[in-house]
Amino acid sequence: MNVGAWQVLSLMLRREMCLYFRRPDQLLQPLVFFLIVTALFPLGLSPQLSLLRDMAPAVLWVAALLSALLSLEGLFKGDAEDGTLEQLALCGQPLGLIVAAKTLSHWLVSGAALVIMSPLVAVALGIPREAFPAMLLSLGLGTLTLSWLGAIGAGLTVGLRRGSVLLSLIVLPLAMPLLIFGAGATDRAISGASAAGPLYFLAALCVLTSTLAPFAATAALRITLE
Amino acid sequence: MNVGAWQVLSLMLRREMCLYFRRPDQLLQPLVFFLIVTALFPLGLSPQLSLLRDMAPAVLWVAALLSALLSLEGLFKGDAEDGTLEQLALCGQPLGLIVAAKTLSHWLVSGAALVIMSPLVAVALGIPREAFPAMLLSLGLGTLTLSWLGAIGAGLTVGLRRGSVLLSLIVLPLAMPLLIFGAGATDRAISGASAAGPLYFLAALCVLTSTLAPFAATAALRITLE
Amino acid sequence: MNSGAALSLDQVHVWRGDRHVLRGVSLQLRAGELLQISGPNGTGKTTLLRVMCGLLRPEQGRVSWCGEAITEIREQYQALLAYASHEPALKGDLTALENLRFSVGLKRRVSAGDLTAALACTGVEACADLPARVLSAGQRRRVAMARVLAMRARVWLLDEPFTNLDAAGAELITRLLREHVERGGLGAVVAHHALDGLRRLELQA
Amino acid sequence: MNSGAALSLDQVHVWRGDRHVLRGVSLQLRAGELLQISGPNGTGKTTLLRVMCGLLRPEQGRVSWCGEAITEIREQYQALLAYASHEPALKGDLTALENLRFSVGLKRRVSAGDLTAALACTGVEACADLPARVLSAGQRRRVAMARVLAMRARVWLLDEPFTNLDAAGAELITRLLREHVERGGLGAVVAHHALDGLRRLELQA
Amino acid sequence: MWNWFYKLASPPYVYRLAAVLAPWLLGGAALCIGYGLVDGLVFAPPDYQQGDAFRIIYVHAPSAWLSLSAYTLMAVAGGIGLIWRIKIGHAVAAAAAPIGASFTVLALLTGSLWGRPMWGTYWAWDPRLTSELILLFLYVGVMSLRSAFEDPGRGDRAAALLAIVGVINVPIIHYSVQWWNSLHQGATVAKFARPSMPGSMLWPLLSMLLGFMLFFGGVLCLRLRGEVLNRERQSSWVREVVRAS
Ligand code: HEM
Ligand SMILES: Nc1ncnc2c1ncn2[C@@H]1O[C@H](COP(=O)(O)OP(=O)(O)OP(=O)(O)O)[C@@H](O)[C@H]1O
Ligand SMILES: Nc1ncnc2c1ncn2[C@@H]1O[C@H](COP(=O)(O)OP(=O)(O)OP(=O)(O)O)[C@@H](O)[C@H]1O
Ligand SMILES: [Mg+2]
Ligand SMILES: [Mg+2]
Repeated sequence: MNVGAWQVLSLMLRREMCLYFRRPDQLLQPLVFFLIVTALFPLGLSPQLSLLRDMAPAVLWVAALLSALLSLEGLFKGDAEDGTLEQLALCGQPLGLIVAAKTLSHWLVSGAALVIMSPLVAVALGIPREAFPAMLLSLGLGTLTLSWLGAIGAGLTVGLRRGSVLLSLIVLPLAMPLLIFGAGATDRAISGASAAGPLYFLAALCVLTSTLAPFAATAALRITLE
Repeated sequence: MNVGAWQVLSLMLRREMCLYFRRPDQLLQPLVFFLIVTALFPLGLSPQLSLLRDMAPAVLWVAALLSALLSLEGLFKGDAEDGTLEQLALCGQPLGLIVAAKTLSHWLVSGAALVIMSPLVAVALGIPREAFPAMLLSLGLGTLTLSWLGAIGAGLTVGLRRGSVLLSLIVLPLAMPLLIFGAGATDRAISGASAAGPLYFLAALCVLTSTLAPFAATAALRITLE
Repeated sequence: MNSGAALSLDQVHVWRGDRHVLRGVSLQLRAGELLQISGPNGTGKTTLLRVMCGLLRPEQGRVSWCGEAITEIREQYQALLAYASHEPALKGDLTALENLRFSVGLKRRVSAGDLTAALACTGVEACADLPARVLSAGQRRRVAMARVLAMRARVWLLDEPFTNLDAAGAELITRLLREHVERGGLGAVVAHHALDGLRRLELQA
Repeated sequence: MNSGAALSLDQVHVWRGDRHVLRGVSLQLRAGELLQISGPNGTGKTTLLRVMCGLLRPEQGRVSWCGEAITEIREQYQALLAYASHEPALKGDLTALENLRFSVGLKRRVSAGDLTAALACTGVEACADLPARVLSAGQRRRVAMARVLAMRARVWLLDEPFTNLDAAGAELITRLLREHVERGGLGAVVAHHALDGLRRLELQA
Repeated sequence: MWNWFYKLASPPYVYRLAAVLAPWLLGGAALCIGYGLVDGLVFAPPDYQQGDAFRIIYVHAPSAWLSLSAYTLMAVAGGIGLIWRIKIGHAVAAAAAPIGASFTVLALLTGSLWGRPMWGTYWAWDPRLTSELILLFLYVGVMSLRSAFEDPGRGDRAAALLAIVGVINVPIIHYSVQWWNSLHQGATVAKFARPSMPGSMLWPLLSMLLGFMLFFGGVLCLRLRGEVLNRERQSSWVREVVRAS
């Protein structure tokens, strides 16, 4: 009774979800972080609150990037530390499937959750209702791309002693286009201009990374595992 | 040949420094994070760079708070995971000394390092040279206070499953006054007004926590260790 | 080269840091043959086991399964394999049963009944629904052994499976090893005390 | 209550989750007396040891040193104590020698020579300058034992000190235990195999 | 003296005392709140500036005051439990936390509803409002810290410590309007020498305040009974209580 690719994917997805829900902190961490960063800014700005609305897209996007990035560090780390990553590597299934399942679950609990919660934050930052569709779409595409990029970084750095700094150094340069186009799309939507340009660009980036990154991440993990 | 309080302090400080320098990532993490956050903002803001200078104090302070907070999570965690925290708790020395040494070393590698590096960031954010003394002083006082507050939070949450989120939830409300006064002081210094008011307030907070927090943090650690 | 051998190592060399840990190890294992690896602490037993399961690529030499290098047929070979390392490799937040479900499930389709039976066989069915985090050291080790059992693997590579076990537990492992051999399984076991009826490879310091 | 006893436990009860793990344990230890604690896996040996060193406060009952509750004289009592847990409790990034320096140094002033001597005594002087991370399981255990030695503590509380050790290592530990008793030390050792000349406390499942 | 104190703090005694007190407190609360609502919402004259919008004060101010006093009570009770290891202190703290948090939410909600007509916005990052929000975070932190421990005893002590550390926020909230120039109203009622409010508005407000306090006491008693039963479920007197019922 062999185990097919779909079974592997679904089993791994269930495993990851189970683990995330058993450790509510891992689940909530990105969300709480996102909320906190966005709440801290107005406090720091208190004398010139009028600025808040202009910087809203930047605050929103920086907070989203950072919160996704922070949780990426743990993508393979927990498994590497307790020895279960070795067991996964030895399970006789293509490592690519396992990496893909882990990355997708990461996006579901960090990126997707963040997208769902962003309207709340957007209201607090004074982003107008009309800008929501563009904002949601750009955040969704951006965080998915970031999860894939992060998987490559996390694969390369798991087990390294200088892991987390390296991860930021590897991922952030790759993520800068996301920030520029994402904040750009939101900003245009706020000022009533068409956000289509930056959105198309984000979509293209997302498709590109979703097809290539799984292979790169698997290769990266193989290199560090050996 | 008994071991005196000073020996305990100096031994623990050397231990912590040794550990930080063996793991350059722990050492660099807060700095890199600080740099990245402050560098991301201008990118996100690209269309309206003129805003940058007005929001500089907020960006600087939020980045400083977050980077200190993130590294605080590991204050007792590493030791708890590999069993050395138990050994420290059983060493027959007052736990307060050990907590104080660990917190001070944390501040040296996160807070103090950040203060030293902040002029660089300040220049990039367009903060004028005249505002530097107030900015440096406020950052120094603020990060030290935060390290103490964080030690309480880290002590309360070490070993908990929801540790990291709880830590943010516990520390950030307590740290909000730091942000308000710190960013306030920097802002006043930038606009040429006297920053003495908020600075006095920060200094008072710093003295208050430096005297009370070691006891609270020790009590917290005892509760969770038991 | 012995063509009848299922698993064979040929002049394997491994360096760690500047230590030459494995200095030309060669060995052959046939079906029904379990090898005991022993030797003083730090002589490379764990290293050897990791080479045998393909987690570590030796600097020199070749590891092959039925004549093919295991790096060539990685997935097929590893599907036949059960490795138990020094650590029990359990997720502390999952219960013992869930730990088994998610790791054994990747090797073969398995019912909850099978898994509970494996846990019962190693004497920890009472812990099936406790998170692995709260288990005692010996209980964790028994859950890890239940995982090896439930995988129904042909090749067992066990690193000190007797660690932390009480006397009854040690006997149980001995029995399981014998049964594995009788089923035609093969593999290697690291142990410091002599095990009956096993060929022995003694590593030198 | 026996007034001559240095360390005594009196009707100690501990619950973990809803398991009543220790059900009224009482025992006395005098100078020169080392107690072996044994029993099936998961019966609370580790829990008992943690109660004895004050890491765990029992829900009921009293642990006392020379008649005083250890919670009252925590620091004095713990200064006399050496505890070795299931894990070797080493910092992977520090070398074996540094690990010892920073943990033993908190108990007493100690010279590098003393520490190297302790490492040599447990047979790992060659690893003194390797980071603990790269050591083999048995080498780590030996370093942990060297820490216990170097602390020169009166009370030893050792949790399965024979784990991962080769035959020579096991003999070494037995010798060290005997010497500790001869020096008038006391304490408790968890072990699954019978140790010569030690009073034995058998926990029931 | 101490014996008397310990008897007073013994769980079975508290359990019975709470049962006796609860109906009286809740009854008094119903009377006071009833009078306050009718007089405040129907009979009090509309404010010359704010019209009828000012009537939110009858809910807003009492719930805001209680959010502060409930926190203080929680911290003091937790401190008693932490320092003298009196278990009932922790039970009181655990019972008070959710009630206080609800009052905080109520104060925030009514405040921001009131803010809309007054300041033209539901929310502003003003010192008083921000520090009240921090109070809510603190309540949430204390409650989740307590529940994060698997061992209830440690959870109680950890939560008590955090509550004590957080008490620093209470005076900040109270004096924030004086220390910083704030959007928010300064003290209106507590200026006893010359309350800047006509009596026809003041009396219903005071009555509402008393009513909220009694209500808090009553709910606290009810919750405390539950807490005590849950905490003492192993003990013999609880088994007797259960058998008797
Ligand atoms: C979300 C928004 C608001 C929050 C969080 C809030 C919070 C508070 C708090 C914490 C208190 C109690 C202060 C103390 O006891 O020291 C209070 C009292 C009060 N609030 Fe608000 N408030 C809000 C909005 C408003 C608005 C819009 C008004 C009307 C302009 C208002 C009018 C009052 C008045 C009159 C008192 C009683 C003052 C006294 O006598 O001390 N509040 N509020
Ligand atoms: N980076 C390194 N530098 C020097 N020596 C190293 C390094 N990494 C590993 N070693 C050595 O390689 C050996 C690894 O041995 P291994 O873990 O395989 O031992 P083992 O036979 O399993 O021992 P044990 O019985 O203690 O488990 C050890 O002696 C260790 O000190
Ligand atoms: N939260 C919990 N819920 C239920 N049972 C628990 C919980 N925490 C611990 N236990 C049980 O308490 C016991 C702890 O035992 P302990 O670790 O002291 O065993 P031990 O005698 O040292 O065993 P070993 O020989 O395996 O090391 C185990 O049976 C464990 O399953
Ligand atoms: Mg080994
Ligand atoms: Mg044990």
